[in-house]
Amino acid sequence: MAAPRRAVAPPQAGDAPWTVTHLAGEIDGALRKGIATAVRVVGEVSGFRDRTHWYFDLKDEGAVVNCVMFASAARRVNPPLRDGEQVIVKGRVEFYAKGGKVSFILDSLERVGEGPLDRAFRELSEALKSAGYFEHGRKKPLPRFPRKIAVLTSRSAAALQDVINTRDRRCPGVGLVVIDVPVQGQGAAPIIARAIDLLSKDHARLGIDAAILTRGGGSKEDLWCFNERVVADAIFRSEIPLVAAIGHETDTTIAELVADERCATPTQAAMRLIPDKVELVRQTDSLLRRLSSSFSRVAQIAERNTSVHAHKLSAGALARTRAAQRKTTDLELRLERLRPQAVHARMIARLEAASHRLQRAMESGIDVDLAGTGARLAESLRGAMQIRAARAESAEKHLTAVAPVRVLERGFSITLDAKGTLVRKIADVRAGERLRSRVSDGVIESTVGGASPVRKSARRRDDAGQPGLF
Amino acid sequence: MAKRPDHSEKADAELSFEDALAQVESVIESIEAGEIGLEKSLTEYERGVRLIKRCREVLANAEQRIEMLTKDLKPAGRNESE
Amino acid sequence: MAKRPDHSEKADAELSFEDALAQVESVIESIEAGEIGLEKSLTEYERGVRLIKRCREVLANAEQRIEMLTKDLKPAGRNESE
Amino acid sequence: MAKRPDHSEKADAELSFEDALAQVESVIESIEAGEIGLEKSLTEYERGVRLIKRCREVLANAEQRIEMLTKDLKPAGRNESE
Amino acid sequence: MAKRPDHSEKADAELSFEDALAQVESVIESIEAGEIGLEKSLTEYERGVRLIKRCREVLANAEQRIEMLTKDLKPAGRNESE
Amino acid sequence: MAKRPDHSEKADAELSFEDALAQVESVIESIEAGEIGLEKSLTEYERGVRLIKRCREVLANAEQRIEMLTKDLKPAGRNESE
Amino acid sequence: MAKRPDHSEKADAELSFEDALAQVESVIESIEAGEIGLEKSLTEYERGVRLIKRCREVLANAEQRIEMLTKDLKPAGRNESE
Repeated sequence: MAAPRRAVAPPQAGDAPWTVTHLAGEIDGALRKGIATAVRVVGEVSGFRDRTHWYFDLKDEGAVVNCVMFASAARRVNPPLRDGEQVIVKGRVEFYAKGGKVSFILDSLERVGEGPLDRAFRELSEALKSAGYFEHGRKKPLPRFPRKIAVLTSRSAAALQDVINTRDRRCPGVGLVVIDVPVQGQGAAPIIARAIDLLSKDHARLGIDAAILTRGGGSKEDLWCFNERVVADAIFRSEIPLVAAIGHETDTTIAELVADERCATPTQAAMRLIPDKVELVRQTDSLLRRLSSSFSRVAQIAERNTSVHAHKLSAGALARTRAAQRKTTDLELRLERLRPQAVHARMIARLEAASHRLQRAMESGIDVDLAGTGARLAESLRGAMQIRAARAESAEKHLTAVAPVRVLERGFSITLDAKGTLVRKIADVRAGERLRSRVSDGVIESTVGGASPVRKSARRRDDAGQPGLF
Repeated sequence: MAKRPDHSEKADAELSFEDALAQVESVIESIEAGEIGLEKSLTEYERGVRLIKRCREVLANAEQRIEMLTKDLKPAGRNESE
Repeated sequence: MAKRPDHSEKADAELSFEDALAQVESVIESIEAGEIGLEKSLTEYERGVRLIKRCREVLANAEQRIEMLTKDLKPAGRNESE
Repeated sequence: MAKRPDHSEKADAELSFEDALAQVESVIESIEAGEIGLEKSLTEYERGVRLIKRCREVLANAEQRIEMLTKDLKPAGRNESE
Repeated sequence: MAKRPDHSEKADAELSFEDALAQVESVIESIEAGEIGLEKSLTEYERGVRLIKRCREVLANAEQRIEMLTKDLKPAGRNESE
Repeated sequence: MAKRPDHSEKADAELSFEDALAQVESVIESIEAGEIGLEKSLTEYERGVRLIKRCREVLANAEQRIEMLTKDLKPAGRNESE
Repeated sequence: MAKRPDHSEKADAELSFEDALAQVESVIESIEAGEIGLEKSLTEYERGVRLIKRCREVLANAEQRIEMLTKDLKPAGRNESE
């Protein structure tokens, strides 16, 4: 089968080398021609990986073959493969050029030793799977702290004791409600299903928050009631979260697949549902601490705010009065500075000036030239006197001048003594006295030599008139 | 404010442990947010304390109750006084 | 001016802590702005003091209440001395 | 002129602090303007002094009151020694 | 003429400082004009002197009063030694 | 003629200062006019002298009075030593 | 004729200065007219001389009186030495 290819190839071997792709094509062709299209191979599953498509190795004591089962084929297999399973696979061999590997592509797969129960299991599980019973999306979350947990099991089962022990250890406060159901044998499944239905209906009334469906290990036949459709349907319908732990860890039942959570053992199921009290107390304590610290922070802030406000308030009030005080003092100083002005220096000046002027006015008022007036008065009189004296003098002169002249022309003279007194008698003169005698044309001055009386007749004549003397 | 049981107090008493804890958590958050006043914070604090007490009570409940229910779920034990 | 409770005094006594503090703030502002007379600013100051005292009271009461509540809580937590 | 309380004296005694200060200011201005007579300026000066004294009184009272009220603020705050 | 208080003397005693000063000035003018007799001048002078004395008195009183009032201002102001 | 007080002498004693001075003037004029006799002139002169003496007296009194009054003006002004 | 005091001589002694002087004039005129006899003219002349003497006397007396009166003017005026 390989020879003809080799016959074709050598002539060109010397000049043009094959590409890798070409070689891969050659290998693939050789494989397709050399191995039948559908072979059945038995072996043990190893290194199983579910990557939508399934990848695993099929091995026996002497060899390992790489296997791929595409999703379309893998979907028909239920339950999924597990390492170590003996399987008989049907398929074809291919060379996977990109990976440089030979792969066995599986069309179908059957488990070695699958009896009627296995087939029934596989068929029901395939049906339920396609009905969506196993989907995670529909599974109910488990309560974090269930008040009561229903335990569906046989009251005499060791599994029940495990659950009770776990509850007592973790949180005694969580109540357990045991629902005694048969866990094996003909007719157990409907009872279990009915119990689940009733629980689902009444759990709220009963205060039950979750349920555990459990039993210990046993034969495939013993566990069979948990693979029946009624139970699966009841679990699927149930409104109460349900944890299933049936048989040993390696056993898988339909009930477990439909349940909201699957656990390996009753103890694990109990642990899964019953919180650890110590942990919860710690959590509660920490919440309490957070609570009080959060509040005391609020109170502290409030206190600080109050203090700050109190401080600001008193400071503000103080500043306000200080400002008022400053303003008052300013005004007070201004008012005080006004003080000299208040007595009005201008008024004082005016008053003093008035006082001086008044004095001066009065002084000049009495400054009358009385002396001048007196002098003028005296002068006026002196003038009047002078005029009069002059007039008297001139009158005298005139009088003297008109002394009786014609008499003198007739030879008489008038003799006057030194005093100017007319000499009439000898007694009027004394010897030695100087006389002045007026004659017609002038005055003769003479000295009295002597005087003697005349005769009686002469004296009589004298009496009759002076001329008689001359 | 403190002693008179009000609507929320009653309601709080019926909260599940989980819900109670969640309420405490939200109480803490509302206090920490600082958007409620001091008085309201105090009330909230009080409520938080009450809730925590309730939780503690639940936790402290040491009664290891195990009830039996018959298959048709008629209570078998007369001790389920709930 | 001081001892006779007036309308605002009553109203003030019913203010929440935060509102009271906010009132103090506005009192401070009005005093600092200096647009109210000295007499009025005194009255305002007085009111501010009253409000602050009220705040303090509220705080003291809160503290007392907390202490009381916390005392209630302790015994339960004594064995969880982590 | 001085001892007999007249209308304006009474009215002055009821002036607010600020109005009193304003009056002092106008008194100062009227005296400074020098257009009022000696007697009138004396009366005005006297009034100014009286008003200032009144202001001082008001201030002193205010200060005392503030001090008292401020004391009131302190004691409650003894534990807030931040 | 001098000692007997006449009508105008009484009236003069009630004149304001400014009016008194104005009267003094008119007295001066009438004396300076010289149209009144010596006796009348003297009477006027006497009146002028009396008026000036009155003015002086008023001033002295004013000063004294101001000093007193200013003293009144001081003691209260002793604590504002800014 | 000179020593005997006649009617005009009495009347003269009641003349005002200014009228007396005017009389003196007319005396001077009448004397200067020279139309009255010597004896009359003398009498007039005598009258003039008497009038002047009276004026002197009046002036002296006035001066004395002024001095007194002026003294009155000074002392009160001792502190206004501007 | 000369020594005996006659009626006219006595009357002459009482003449005023002006009348005496007027009499002297008339004496002179009568003498000048020459219509009276020597004796008569001598008598007239004599009378004229007497009258003149009287005039002189009157003048002297007047002067003396004036001097006295003028002295009266001076002493009081000693302080008006302008």
